Amino acid sequence: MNLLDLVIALPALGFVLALLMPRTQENAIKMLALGVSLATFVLSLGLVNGFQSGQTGQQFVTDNIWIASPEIHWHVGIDGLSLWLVILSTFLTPIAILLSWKAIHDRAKEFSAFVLLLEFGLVGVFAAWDLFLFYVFWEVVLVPMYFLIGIWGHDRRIYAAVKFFLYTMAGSVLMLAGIIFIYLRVGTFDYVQILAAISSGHAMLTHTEETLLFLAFFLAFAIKVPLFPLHTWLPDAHVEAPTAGSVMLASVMLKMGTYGLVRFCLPMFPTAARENASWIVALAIIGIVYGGLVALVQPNMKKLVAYSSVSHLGFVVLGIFSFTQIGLDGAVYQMLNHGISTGALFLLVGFLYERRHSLAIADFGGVATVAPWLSIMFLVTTLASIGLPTLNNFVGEFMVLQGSAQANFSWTVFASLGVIISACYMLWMYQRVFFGETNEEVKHHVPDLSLREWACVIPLVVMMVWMGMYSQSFLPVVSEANAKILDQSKMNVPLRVAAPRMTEHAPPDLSRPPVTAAAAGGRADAR
Amino acid sequence: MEFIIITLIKLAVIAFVLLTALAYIQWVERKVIAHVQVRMGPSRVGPHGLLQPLADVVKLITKEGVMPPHANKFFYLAAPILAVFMALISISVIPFGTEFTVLGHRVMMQLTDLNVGVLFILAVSSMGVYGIALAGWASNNKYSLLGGLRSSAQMISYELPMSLALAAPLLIAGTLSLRGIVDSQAGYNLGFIPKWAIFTGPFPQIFSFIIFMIAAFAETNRIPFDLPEAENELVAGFHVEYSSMSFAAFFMAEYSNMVTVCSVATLLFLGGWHPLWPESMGSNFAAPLILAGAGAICLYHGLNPARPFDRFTLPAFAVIFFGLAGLMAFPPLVPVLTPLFWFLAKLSFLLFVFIWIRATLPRFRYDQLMSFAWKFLFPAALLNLLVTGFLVALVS
Amino acid sequence: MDFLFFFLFAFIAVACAVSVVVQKHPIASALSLVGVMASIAVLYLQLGAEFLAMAQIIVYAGAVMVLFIFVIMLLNAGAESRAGRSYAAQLMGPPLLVALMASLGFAIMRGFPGGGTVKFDSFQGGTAQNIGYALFTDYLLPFEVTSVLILVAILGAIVLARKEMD
Amino acid sequence: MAEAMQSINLQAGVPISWYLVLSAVLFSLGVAGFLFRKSIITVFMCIELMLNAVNLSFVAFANQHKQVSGHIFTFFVMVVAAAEAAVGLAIILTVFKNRETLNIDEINSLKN
Amino acid sequence: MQNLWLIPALPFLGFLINGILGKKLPKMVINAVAVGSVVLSFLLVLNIWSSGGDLAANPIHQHYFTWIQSGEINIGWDYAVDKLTLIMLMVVTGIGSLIHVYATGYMAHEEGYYRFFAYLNLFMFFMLNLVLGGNYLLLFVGWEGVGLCSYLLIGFYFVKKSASTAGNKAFIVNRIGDFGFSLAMFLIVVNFGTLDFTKVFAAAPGKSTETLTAIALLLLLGATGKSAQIPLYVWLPDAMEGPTPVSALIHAATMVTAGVYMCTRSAVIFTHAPIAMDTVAIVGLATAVFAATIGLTQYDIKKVFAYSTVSQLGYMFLGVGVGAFSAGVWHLVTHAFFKALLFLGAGSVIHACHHEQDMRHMGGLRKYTPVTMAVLACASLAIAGVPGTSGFFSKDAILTAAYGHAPWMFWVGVVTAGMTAFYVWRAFWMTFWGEYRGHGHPHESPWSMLAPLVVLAFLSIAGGFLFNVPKILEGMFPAAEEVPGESMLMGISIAAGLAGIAISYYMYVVNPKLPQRISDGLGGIYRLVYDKYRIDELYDATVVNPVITGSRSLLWKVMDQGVIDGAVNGVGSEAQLAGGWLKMLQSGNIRSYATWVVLGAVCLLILIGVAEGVTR
Repeated sequence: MNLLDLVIALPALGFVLALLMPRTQENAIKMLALGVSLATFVLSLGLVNGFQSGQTGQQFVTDNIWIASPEIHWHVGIDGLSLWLVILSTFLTPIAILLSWKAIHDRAKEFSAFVLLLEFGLVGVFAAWDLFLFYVFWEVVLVPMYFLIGIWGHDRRIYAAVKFFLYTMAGSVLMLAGIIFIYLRVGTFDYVQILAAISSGHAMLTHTEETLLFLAFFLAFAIKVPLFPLHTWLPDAHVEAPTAGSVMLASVMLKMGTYGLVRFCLPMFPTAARENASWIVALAIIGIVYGGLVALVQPNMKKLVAYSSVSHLGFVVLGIFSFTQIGLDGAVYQMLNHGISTGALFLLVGFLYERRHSLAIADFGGVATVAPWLSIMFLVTTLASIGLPTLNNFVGEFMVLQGSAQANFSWTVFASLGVIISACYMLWMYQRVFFGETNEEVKHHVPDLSLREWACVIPLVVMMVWMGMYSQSFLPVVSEANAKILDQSKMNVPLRVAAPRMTEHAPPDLSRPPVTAAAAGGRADAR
Repeated sequence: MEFIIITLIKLAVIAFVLLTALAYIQWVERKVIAHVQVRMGPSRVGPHGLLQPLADVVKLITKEGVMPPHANKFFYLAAPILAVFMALISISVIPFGTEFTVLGHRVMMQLTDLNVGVLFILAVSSMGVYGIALAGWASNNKYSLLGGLRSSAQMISYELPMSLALAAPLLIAGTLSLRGIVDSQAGYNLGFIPKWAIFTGPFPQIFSFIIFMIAAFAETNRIPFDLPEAENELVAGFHVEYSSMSFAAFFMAEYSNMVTVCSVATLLFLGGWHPLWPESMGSNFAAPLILAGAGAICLYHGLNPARPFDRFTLPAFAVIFFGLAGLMAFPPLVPVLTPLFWFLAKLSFLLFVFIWIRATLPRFRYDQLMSFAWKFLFPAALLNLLVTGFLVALVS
Repeated sequence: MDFLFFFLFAFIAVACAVSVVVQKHPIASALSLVGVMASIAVLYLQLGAEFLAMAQIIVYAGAVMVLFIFVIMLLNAGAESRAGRSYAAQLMGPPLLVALMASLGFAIMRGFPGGGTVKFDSFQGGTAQNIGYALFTDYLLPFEVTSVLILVAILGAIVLARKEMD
Repeated sequence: MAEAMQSINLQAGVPISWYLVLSAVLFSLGVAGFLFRKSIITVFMCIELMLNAVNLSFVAFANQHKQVSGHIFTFFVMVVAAAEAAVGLAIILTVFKNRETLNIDEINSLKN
Repeated sequence: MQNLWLIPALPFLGFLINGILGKKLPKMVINAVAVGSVVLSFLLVLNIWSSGGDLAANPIHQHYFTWIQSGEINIGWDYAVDKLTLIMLMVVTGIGSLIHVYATGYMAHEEGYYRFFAYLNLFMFFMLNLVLGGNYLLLFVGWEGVGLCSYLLIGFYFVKKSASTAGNKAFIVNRIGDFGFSLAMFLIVVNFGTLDFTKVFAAAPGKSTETLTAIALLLLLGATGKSAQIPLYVWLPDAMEGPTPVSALIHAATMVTAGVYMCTRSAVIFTHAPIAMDTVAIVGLATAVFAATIGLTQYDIKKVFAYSTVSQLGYMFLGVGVGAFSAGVWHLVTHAFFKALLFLGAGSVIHACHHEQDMRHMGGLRKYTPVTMAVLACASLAIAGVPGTSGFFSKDAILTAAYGHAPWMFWVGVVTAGMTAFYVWRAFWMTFWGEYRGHGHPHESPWSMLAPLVVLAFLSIAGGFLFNVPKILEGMFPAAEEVPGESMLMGISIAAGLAGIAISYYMYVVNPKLPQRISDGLGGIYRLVYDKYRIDELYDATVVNPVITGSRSLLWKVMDQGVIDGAVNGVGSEAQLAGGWLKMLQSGNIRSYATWVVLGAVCLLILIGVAEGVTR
């Protein structure tokens, strides 16, 4: 029961407590939720504090048997990769709760509960080192978000929620299949052991098998990211979701996909990853440009930001599949950046919505005159998300593009177009919303930031500047983890054609004659 | 082969005895109740109405059987047969006495000794309900239908306490064969207290005996539990539509059920044919003495009669009694007849209790009946079983 | 002897079973079912399962079927009505039944060509002691579980009955 | 059945497979009842019939393997059947109260 | 040992103070903070200048912290100062402080006074960053930052749609340039593994020409964006939407010259990529001519100066392109002087005419605003390259170098010089001579505005002598080869300048009807030029609209909602359809269910049987 367990357990506890509270005590519940999430955040800071940089592999490990047979472990731990993502989740949850303080009144109890559950799931996902556990958390995350969208969303919420759910389910089921296959082959769900087995070739994955597994995992993650052709759930989900939902969805949940790519797809299926990198990168770049162009013409702010997320996450995927240290670092860093900046964007858009009760860009105009601070904060966020130097996104994008340039310069050329386009759509939206003549509704219904809203925004802005100016306080641990992953994924598993040694990795039921690469395909009829 | 022959002979004997007995039990019942109510009871047909049962039988046989309209003929006719059949069949496993040897053949006073005899009896008695239920249903009459429903519900309900109560002594006896159970109750504590289930064991089964008896009353639809045939509510319950032989069949079934349960009680709780005190204390002379005493009483009353014809009848009875006493005292027959005597003594005592209670107690109300079964009897039996089992486990 | 026994009661069983199916009136079916059970109980005896035989009578014939009859009487269920039909059942039923019998017979004949043979008292293991022993040693957990099951069943029955009472 | 027929000698006793065949026949009859009868109660009885058939085969197997396990199974089946009967009949009562019919073809709320 | 970080930090501090507290502060404090910070940093620069020592030998280089560090790539936040930087610093801080002073007067009555100065300070910060940056990335930081500030300042009157649009245009066009710049950086990292100037330039000569050319061209793309060269100059004229001091500071003196600075900075790379060099020269020259022609026809005074800026920047690029880096920088400096002066003067004129910018509504101002006239005269002389003025030296240096490189370039340059002289003086005459054609009562500006003008006037006259950039930058760049007959070339250029002045005098003072006739005579061509060759329209038609409409109608509606979403929802509906069919099985009839069950059982049995049969 170390710190990490606490960090995971606390939100769950809060979830239960919130459910136990009487629903009349609305404020008390919100206070509870806020308190719990803040406490979690503080604890997670403890993680940062106690994290020994320099030693690779996970830290704060707990490894207990959770389900005896099939042997599923409660195996949680964090390494440089998960660390910041965990922090990101715990950092954004209180903000999400705080920002919906006024917005959510009906079923406030369930709302708080669900947000906490969401946090629980997210932290779990990033901390899980057992594939099955990972899958469980992965699904756990799905449920509260489904309800957040479906209950507190806008008009077409049901459609959006169902779409979101089905999309993600479709992917994750494939992933489950993949996990089970690996289990059958390796005999464990434990990530480390699986890696060992695969890299040492005990898993005896034939080439086709590896590719298929890779695709199974990749699809699940790609949907979550979302990668270009699979992204249509995102705008709907975002537009319909309540602000808190959008923030959590954009900031953290999308990172589950990219995290999965880094954590699983790369090291576990190195060869497949490298072989498929080309078209994946192509999709990523298409996504970057495409998302930008579509965002350019969105009449709805949230939709615009949603498509911009598609574009930004294209960068992340590009970085991941550039297979370069800096590219990977940049990708991971970009996850965090996107979490902060896009989160802030949704937050501020949410504020605008609370004031004007509309998301249509056309309904705004001249906000800057009536709400200068709001518009300044929005400007800072906008600049961050279009990658202005000294703000966070620039660092990420620069590193990603640098990495891709090292891999293949033409990728960079096309991807960089995204940077131009992002400037176009963001500034254009900013102009249309904040500049120009102030129309009547805006004049009367759009006050400047309240204290609570300041409390929501300031941390994010501070983080933007900090991450933009001094990335050194975040990057090194990430680099270490990524370096490990990279040389994991560098080693090409030689296909075991001769009799492989059956070790404790192999479950007893696998005591069948060793298969040759040729016979691997026809194993079914061989049996 | 000889097994079959012997069985057939036994069958004939038992059937004859039993059927007459049944008829006469009814006579006894009427007599007893009459005397309880300070009446004479049947006294016209034959001396002391002794021939009354025969007269009844003749009457019932010669009467016309009435078939109610819209009745389901098959079941209407099948029901009484089923009832009496089930009632009689359970006698077949009941041992009346020890085994003895005739012409080199070892014969036991029992049709067959199942080693699951108790279960068999339970099973058959549980089947007994069909007769009544069907009768009630088939005769297409709301009273009888109600009677049938009542009886089925009642019998199912009381079967539980009964079987639980039975289970307790079984725990002590450690066998399911009736004969075995009886054997397990042989002997005496402290030399004179018989090792009957109600007296001995780690936990004297007096409670389960009482529970069993109560349940038995319900199972046999006897007052105070004769709800299925509650005359004043349901006219006559399930057999309101019946007449002549089929009517008689139900009575036979009822009485033979009484016999059955009483003998089961005897066997399980009262030590079967084991005498009340050890032979060393001359229990073998009990039978002759009692019979002789009865003969003496008869002789005395015959000599100064209350009614004119007593002068002729009572001495005849006296002679019979003396004869029986002689039979009992006849040494070669002693080991055979004494146990039989003791068994019959206990049996008839229990039957007398049945009659006695019928003469004494009023009828329950239906809800009382049920709640009594489920809320008191069943838990009590369960508790008793628990305690017994616990103690047995402790002792062994 | 054994053959006689077997055929006698097998015949009764099958006959009763047939009448269970063909009898129009539920009571009739019920009683025929009792017949089936009784004869099966006897076959149990022959197979050396004396305890089961008795249990069969007590539980099935004595309790379950009585319940049935009780309910039939309570609902005063007459011969069933013609209304309603299931094409699936009517069309596919007979061939399916034949196929079922055939395949079952095939499987049995394949699985047990002759198999062992049964004589009366050829198997003594079915006494109450044996079963009790097995129940309270090897099968203790299932036993307890079934007790829970029964408890649940009682509750369920009561609840349902309550519901239809008010 | 053929080779089984040859292997009959009256002293040897009854072949196990005959019991199995018997149980198969009973089972099929139960199925038939299930398929062709319309009264819920009858259908329910047919279920019991099938259970019994299965029990028979259990006991037969127990006899063949000279093990008590089959008996235990049968025992459990009985217990469960009893419970099932209790609940089932209660359900039937409720259904009848609500729908005034015992014809399963008319009880098809699941449709659409 | 100077703390270089103070130089940008001070304006940044000013930005913070003014930006956050400005609303509450009184004007005085704001002025003090804004001007003070810049002046202080100017003093710091001076301090370096004086205590400089030999910067050529040992340039100052200070490392503060590692900014981005991943793998073998390590980018630090470090400032470096060598002579070039120093000159830029002088220009930026010096002119910056002057313009700040000016602005206090000019903006006195504006909304969002504090906001303006906050932005200005922020601009100073980024500009200094750009100049001081010790590696490309830091330069890029400043590069983007100044772009941001220009965006903010152009859109300062954000209520005006044109203003904010112009801001967007500026930023986005710059983004296109930055696209090139960033690509160049990536290439540099890929090839050199670092972005530090010193390391890169040390390693540059070793690299292949193709690589260097690619890098250089990409850098040039960036430069064209920032320094408003063809094809990306379009944003600069619109940028005049901003307040005049902004135009002066950002869009004349400092920011727009960043491109030149960058090219000069990367001289090593350029010199090793001759093709790139020629491209630079041609682009510069083309821009010079092109913009000059447009300048001839404009009436908005600021637009005129804007185009002249473009064309002057073209000159600088020409200089860089022909290898006369120092000349380019020299022209940069002098241009900063006189163009800032021109703008500020124009500002004061506009101020005088109650924010009237159209020259056709001016005229005869010499009576009302003598000082302004005087200073503007100096500026105009300088830009016209009248001997002795600052503009003369730098322009002459460039032209000479151009001649050495390719004579035709020289001739084109001369013509451009003539045109420049013409349109500047045209503006001068139209503004100050003749009768006042405007409304209201023109008045002279306050001294807070005039003082800087005077200073700048002095500089633009004497700047040439004061800062002999080539001498300062001695040895930093390969010296432009000696050209024979330099005096003759000098004469030609002077002549061109004077001719321009003369013609303008004739056309706009002697007989003002002439221009009208000429324009009528030229007709279509004139209108084309007057409409700036309709380049904006061209861009709109070819790039902007297709992108927007395409994205909307094709990508969004068709692709996203039609194809992809359609596919997804299609799958959904298909599934529903299938469910509809399968629903038939769910007849709700227990018996049919049972039938299915039995069917399944039979199939299972048969399967088992088959399996058995197979094995046996």
